[in-house]
Amino acid sequence: MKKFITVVSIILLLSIVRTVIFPSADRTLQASGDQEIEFVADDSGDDLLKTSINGLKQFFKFTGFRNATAGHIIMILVGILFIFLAIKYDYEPLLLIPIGAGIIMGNIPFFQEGGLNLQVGIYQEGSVMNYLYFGVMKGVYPPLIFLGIGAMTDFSSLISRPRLMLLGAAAQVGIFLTFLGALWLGFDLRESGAIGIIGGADGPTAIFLSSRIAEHLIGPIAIAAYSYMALVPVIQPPIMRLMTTKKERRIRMSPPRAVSQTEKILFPIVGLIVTTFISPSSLPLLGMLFFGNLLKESTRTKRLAETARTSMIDIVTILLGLTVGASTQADKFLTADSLIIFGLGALSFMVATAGGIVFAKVMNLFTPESRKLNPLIGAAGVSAVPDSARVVQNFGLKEDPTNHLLMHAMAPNVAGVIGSAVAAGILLSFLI
Amino acid sequence: MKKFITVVSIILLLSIVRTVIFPSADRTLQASGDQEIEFVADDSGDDLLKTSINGLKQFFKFTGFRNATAGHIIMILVGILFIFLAIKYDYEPLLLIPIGAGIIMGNIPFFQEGGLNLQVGIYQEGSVMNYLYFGVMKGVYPPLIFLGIGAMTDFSSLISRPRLMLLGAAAQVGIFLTFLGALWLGFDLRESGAIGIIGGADGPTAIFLSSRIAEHLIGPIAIAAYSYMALVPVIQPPIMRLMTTKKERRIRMSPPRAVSQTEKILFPIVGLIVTTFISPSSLPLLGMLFFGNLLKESTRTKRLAETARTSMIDIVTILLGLTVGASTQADKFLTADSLIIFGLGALSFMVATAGGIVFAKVMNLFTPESRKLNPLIGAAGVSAVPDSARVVQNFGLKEDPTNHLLMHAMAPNVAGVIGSAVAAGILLSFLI
Amino acid sequence: MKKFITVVSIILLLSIVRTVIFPSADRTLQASGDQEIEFVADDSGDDLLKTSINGLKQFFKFTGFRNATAGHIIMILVGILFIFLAIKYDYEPLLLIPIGAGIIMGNIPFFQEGGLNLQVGIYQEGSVMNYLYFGVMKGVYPPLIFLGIGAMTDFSSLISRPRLMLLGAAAQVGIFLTFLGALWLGFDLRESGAIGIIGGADGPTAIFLSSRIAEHLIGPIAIAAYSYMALVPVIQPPIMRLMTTKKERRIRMSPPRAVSQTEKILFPIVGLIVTTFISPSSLPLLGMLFFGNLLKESTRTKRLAETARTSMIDIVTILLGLTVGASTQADKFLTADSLIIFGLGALSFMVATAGGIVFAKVMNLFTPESRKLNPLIGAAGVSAVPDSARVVQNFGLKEDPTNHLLMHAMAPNVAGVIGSAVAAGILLSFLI
Amino acid sequence: MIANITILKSYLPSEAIIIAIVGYLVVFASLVLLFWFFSIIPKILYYKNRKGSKQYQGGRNEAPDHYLPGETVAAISMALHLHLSELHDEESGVLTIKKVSKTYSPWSSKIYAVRNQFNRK
Amino acid sequence: MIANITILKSYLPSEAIIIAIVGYLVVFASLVLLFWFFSIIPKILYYKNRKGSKQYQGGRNEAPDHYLPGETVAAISMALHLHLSELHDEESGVLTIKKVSKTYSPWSSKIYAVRNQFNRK
Amino acid sequence: MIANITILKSYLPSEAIIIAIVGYLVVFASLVLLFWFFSIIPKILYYKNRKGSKQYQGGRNEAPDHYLPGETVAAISMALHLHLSELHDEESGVLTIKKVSKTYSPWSSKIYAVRNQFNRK
Ligand code: NA
Ligand code: NA
Ligand code: NA
Repeated sequence: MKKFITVVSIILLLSIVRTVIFPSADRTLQASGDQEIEFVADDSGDDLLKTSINGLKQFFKFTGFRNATAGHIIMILVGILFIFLAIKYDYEPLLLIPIGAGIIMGNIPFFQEGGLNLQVGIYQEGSVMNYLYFGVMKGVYPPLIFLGIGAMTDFSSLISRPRLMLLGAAAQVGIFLTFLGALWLGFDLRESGAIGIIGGADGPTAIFLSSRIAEHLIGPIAIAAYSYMALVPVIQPPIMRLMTTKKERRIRMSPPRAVSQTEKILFPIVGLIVTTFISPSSLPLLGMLFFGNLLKESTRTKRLAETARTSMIDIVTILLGLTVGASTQADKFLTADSLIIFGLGALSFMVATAGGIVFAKVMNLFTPESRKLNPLIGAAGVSAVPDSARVVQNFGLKEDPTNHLLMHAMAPNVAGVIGSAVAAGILLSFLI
Repeated sequence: MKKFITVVSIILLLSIVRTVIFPSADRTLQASGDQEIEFVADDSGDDLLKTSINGLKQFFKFTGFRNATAGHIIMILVGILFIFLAIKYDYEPLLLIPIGAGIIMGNIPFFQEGGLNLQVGIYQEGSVMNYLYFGVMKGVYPPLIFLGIGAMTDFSSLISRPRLMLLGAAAQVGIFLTFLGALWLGFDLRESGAIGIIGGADGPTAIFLSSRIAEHLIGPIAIAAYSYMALVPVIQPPIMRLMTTKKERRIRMSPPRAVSQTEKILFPIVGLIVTTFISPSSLPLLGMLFFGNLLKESTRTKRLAETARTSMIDIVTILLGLTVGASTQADKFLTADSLIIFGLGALSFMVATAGGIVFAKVMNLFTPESRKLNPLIGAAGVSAVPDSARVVQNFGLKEDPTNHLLMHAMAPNVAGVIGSAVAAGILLSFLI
Repeated sequence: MKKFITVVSIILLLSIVRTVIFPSADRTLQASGDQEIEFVADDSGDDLLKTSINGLKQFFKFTGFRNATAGHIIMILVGILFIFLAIKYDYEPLLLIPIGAGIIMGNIPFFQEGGLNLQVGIYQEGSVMNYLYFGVMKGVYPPLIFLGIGAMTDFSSLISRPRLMLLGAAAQVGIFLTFLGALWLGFDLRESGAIGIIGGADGPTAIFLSSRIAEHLIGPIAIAAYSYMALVPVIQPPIMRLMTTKKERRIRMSPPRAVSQTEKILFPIVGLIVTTFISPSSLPLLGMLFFGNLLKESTRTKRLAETARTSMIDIVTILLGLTVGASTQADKFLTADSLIIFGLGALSFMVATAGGIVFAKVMNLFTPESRKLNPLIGAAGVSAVPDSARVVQNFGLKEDPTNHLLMHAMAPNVAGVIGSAVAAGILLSFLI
Repeated sequence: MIANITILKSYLPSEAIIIAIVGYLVVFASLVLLFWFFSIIPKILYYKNRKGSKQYQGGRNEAPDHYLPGETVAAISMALHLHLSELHDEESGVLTIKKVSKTYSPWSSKIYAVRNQFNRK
Repeated sequence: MIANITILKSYLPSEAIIIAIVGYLVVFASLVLLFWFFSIIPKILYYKNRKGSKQYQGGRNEAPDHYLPGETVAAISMALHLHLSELHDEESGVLTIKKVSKTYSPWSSKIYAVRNQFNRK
Repeated sequence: MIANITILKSYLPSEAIIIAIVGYLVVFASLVLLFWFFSIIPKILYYKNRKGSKQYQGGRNEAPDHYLPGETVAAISMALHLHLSELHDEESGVLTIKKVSKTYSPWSSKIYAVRNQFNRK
């Protein structure tokens, strides 16, 4: 009862306030006069029901039901498919789920006729998605992800047998052949460079390069890169079978040597200086990768490394995946170019796989019997860490259930990350 | 002694440097000549003490003691009150303590006469608070908070008995009646829309909507929303007593059914599509809410969900609370409008509570005896998660110490969040 | 085999696409026509090898090998030295490792002739480092670091014996004498103020002040401040020996009293209001410091305090250290000014140490025998938390292995942080 | 309601009233649609499951075996909740315990300070 | 000091000297004010407590029961501190132990790599 | 490769072909350089160690004592890996276990909801 009195008193008070402070209440009408609510044209009709229906009609104009096109529906289904694949088959769920949700969010249809900016779409200035997309467009998220990757990667497999690095270089042939292929199909030089990097099998690198030289293609390139990275277990095995003999697949490799902490600390410092002296444009990616690794290996900054590889990379992954997904807004994404990019992407993954395997076989020609490489591990040179190393391991086990290639495959696998970042830097310095 | 020599040598070295590099030392005087330090007007007096006193006077001009007004003092006391309530009574401390500290920080008086910008105040360009406030003004923080809320909310209570969702819709009547009330009191259409959303009992939604349609009212609207959310245990019980009979309050509800993981995964996907097709302008809020929930329920992205609901939401909460608090700078905040907004806010919480209860009673008219609702849970439809569900539980226990309503109240409680986000979207599309 | 067919079909499909969608393939040539790739001038020569060599030459122009200067090499060695000191001697590794890595990254030589912007360097618009450096230039990172420091600092040593605060004030004499010294050496007023703050022995404060009044000196000032903070165990002991008698160094201090939780909660609130009323310009630093401490001591917001002192401060520390390091790009950093700043910095640390000790001795003149201070703890007033308190402890133990000064030294140590932030505020209000 | 509206109309622009009515209806519409979907979805899933292997359903939903009457669980949950709300949250509970175990002497807080501050900045 | 200033004055603009003097005084002023507040606050609180229930004070401050002489605690704390500073910080201590337990073979680091990298990106 | 290039040349601008060739060479160059460095570094370190105290090396590298043949370790690591990949990752493994222990009743998920939501915003 006490509260009832409170309610009444508040109302009374407000009424007094109203008459005292705003003697003429028409401030409202004036203020609203210059706003663009037009559905009261038949206010004179004075029929509230009729006007309400007009209001509903006006409202309906804004709904997704009215503004949806076939493109929106297709893309939403694609988003659901991504989420389904990630949950059902565990294909790179940390990426496909944010991207899938982003695709759905980016394809909710909204009213944008006559240039009206409701600040909903990712390409509309002032929208929240647009602010978050900033980190993609300016290439800020990928280096931060590399920082986290550096802080979680153990490079000792590489350090213990440095010649396996070359496999990570060889597989980057996919990048350059795809670059030429894209040119041949009619893309211009910059677009072709960005499309080529799909063959690097490294999402952040692809996003970084395309944000610099072909901003309008970030969406399809990123989606293609991540899709094929998720599909590595489907794409690689047939190529591996085609390119190797049974005998080669059964080659056993000797265990690597121990690596001291001093070497582990030297690796990021030397690696940073060597690779970025050769390709300074790779600095944002490789600098961050090696810096993250230094945080990890220095043993003095464990808390920074821990944060870099947990909350920091998680936050950036969420924002990157979501906005890359949302950048596939149907009217910008569903073009012939996107389809061609997807075709080229598939080819480039195959070429890269083959390139790694062939190079391993070539290296074997110059290697004594005891140190022969199992050419399967060349396939891990595409990067797509760590999926392609896992594919190699499983494929190897099928031939010989006691021959574990996982450890050997990790070396070209991480070298592939460095290789494609160097490649991105070179393309950048030629094409920017 | 060794160090003493070092000191002396450094000084000598610096002296040499000085004469070698700056042959004429008047660089200083020139450089400082164009700076606006005026307290040396009586330098000719040559009395260092006198000039020092002038310097102190000049300094005093900048202190808070000189620039304080009654408004500043009042607001600082309000900030202390917020902190006191949060610590003493545990009223939403995660919000009230940052907001309270923000109020104090935003009301430290500083010198700003003649347009001098010391980059201290939240409304001064270039100040740190101004940069952090950006996320409020552009509506970026609220969606990030919704992401975290999605990643910590379990919607199974809703999924298991979807009809309870309607209670979350009913309680939004507070929004629309407050909208009309604000108009009637003389606010213009956009201001009224932003004030109305206080009735949604959801802080981030209120901030998001006001940042879009009534930026100048963010402060009072946010403070009102959060204050009343903290005061829900005080505001709701009298209304609940007034609107229900003893018999109604004792109604026992049957336990909900089990919910499968598949349904839990489908909920955010279907929820996202359905609600944003109806109201695309709610996308920033609801998209993030359901995306966060998908991260949680997919079971494949636990680490992302974990980060979203811990460090990510914590960081945003700190920045949001602090800057919303600081936005109450006395000269912008202490206006008649703010007082009216507080009055309207109190009313809207009461109306919303009543709306939820009445609708539950209406639903009971069409429900068989065995599935009758306890109308108290309608009060939880205002959102203010989870306080209003707790209020319902405690109130129910007073009537019947064995009747636990908490689980039942969670459903309208989370539905109320969805409902007010939809309402915000509709107001946005009509009023932007 | 199945996959081989896939490859072939994709290629065929792409070929068809090409002829259908781009009937004339010269789109490529046109598009690339306006790009600035000039190494094909002798395309007519038609010798692929020769052109390739030209390409390599062109590429070489971009490498670090071609663009390196002595300055770059020196700075990279300095970066390596920082990392070495941090790892080998554990000198402030959380700062020196990010800064060292940043110095290396900031001094990778890149091509920037003719104003070409490859978006690599920290001073090039659009580069990732430039975006991350924004938080330094605008002074946003330091307050966030203070937030984390507040959330991890226990002020009870100060609360229990408030008179020790005065030692934290006394040591700030280093700031003001360095300010005068810098002026005398020919820097202008603002530059001198920023250089003076090195004597505050507090990295974030130094960066904050210089970002406001001498942006072009952020690099050397920050590096000097952090270097000497790391070298406190080397700089302070000789001064301490010089300024105290054996008898003084053996003074035992009585244990402090217990501090209640209420006092701990009141401290940040009172501290915030008192210090910022005196010096409103210190608000960004001291407001955040005390806000963080309130989050910690309120006992209601443990999760916010936890995030502020772990992931939040870690993320900011990584970004701050890295970009401050990178701001030492050789051509901007290696100047006579930087050298003088380093000289002045060393002096200011010595003066500050002496100032604290002398003031402790002065206080002893007015103190009864039983409450005499050990003047060594005055040295901890420079801040450099907690290293200088540790130095005091170790130095004290050498004189008397049972006399533990650590707890007593913590009080002037944290007071020194407050003192230098106040000093920064005052300089800011006079010099902005 | 209608009466209300008539009174208000003299003061309020009719577009505002329409916004309010349409808005409220649409909020309902969206939650009704969700209600409708989630009334149907379990039926579809259940139908699918019935057609599929019985074991699958069992795997998903072991509830029947360990079923506890809702009232009992509610009581348990309430007890839990009261217990938890006393501690504010799990985390702060842990921290409180730590804190208590540390305040055994006037000096203790400084030990804590030292431990914390040695990691500082 | 005064002599110093006289010497400096020939080189320095007097506003700079005033800034330095005023600045130093104000730094003192702010910490003196804080000192003064926190000399008074415990008296107020103690007065209030003495008037209030004796039990309250007890609850707040169990120190007397478990009181340890400051010297003892200082020694304990120093031991703790030296122990901790050897491990750098708690966390890194834990990680060091983990690392040691992992380097039992030339391959071990790669096991770690695998475990880490399978969560990658 | 040369044949390929000839065919492509009719369609492709020669600068593109050069970019591709130079690019690929440079990627190799950078990894060859790294390879070369890390072939040499262990020799330098080993040389230094041999000249230094024997104990130092022992301290760094206890491997010989606990040496396990690589094959064995690989098998162990694979078992570990398969085990881990089943659980997705350590963390999610933990959470899965928690989840299972919580779904004993139709109500359980809501207990979880309550616990989580009481900390909300
Ligand atoms: Na790669
Ligand atoms: Na609501
Ligand atoms: Na200081």
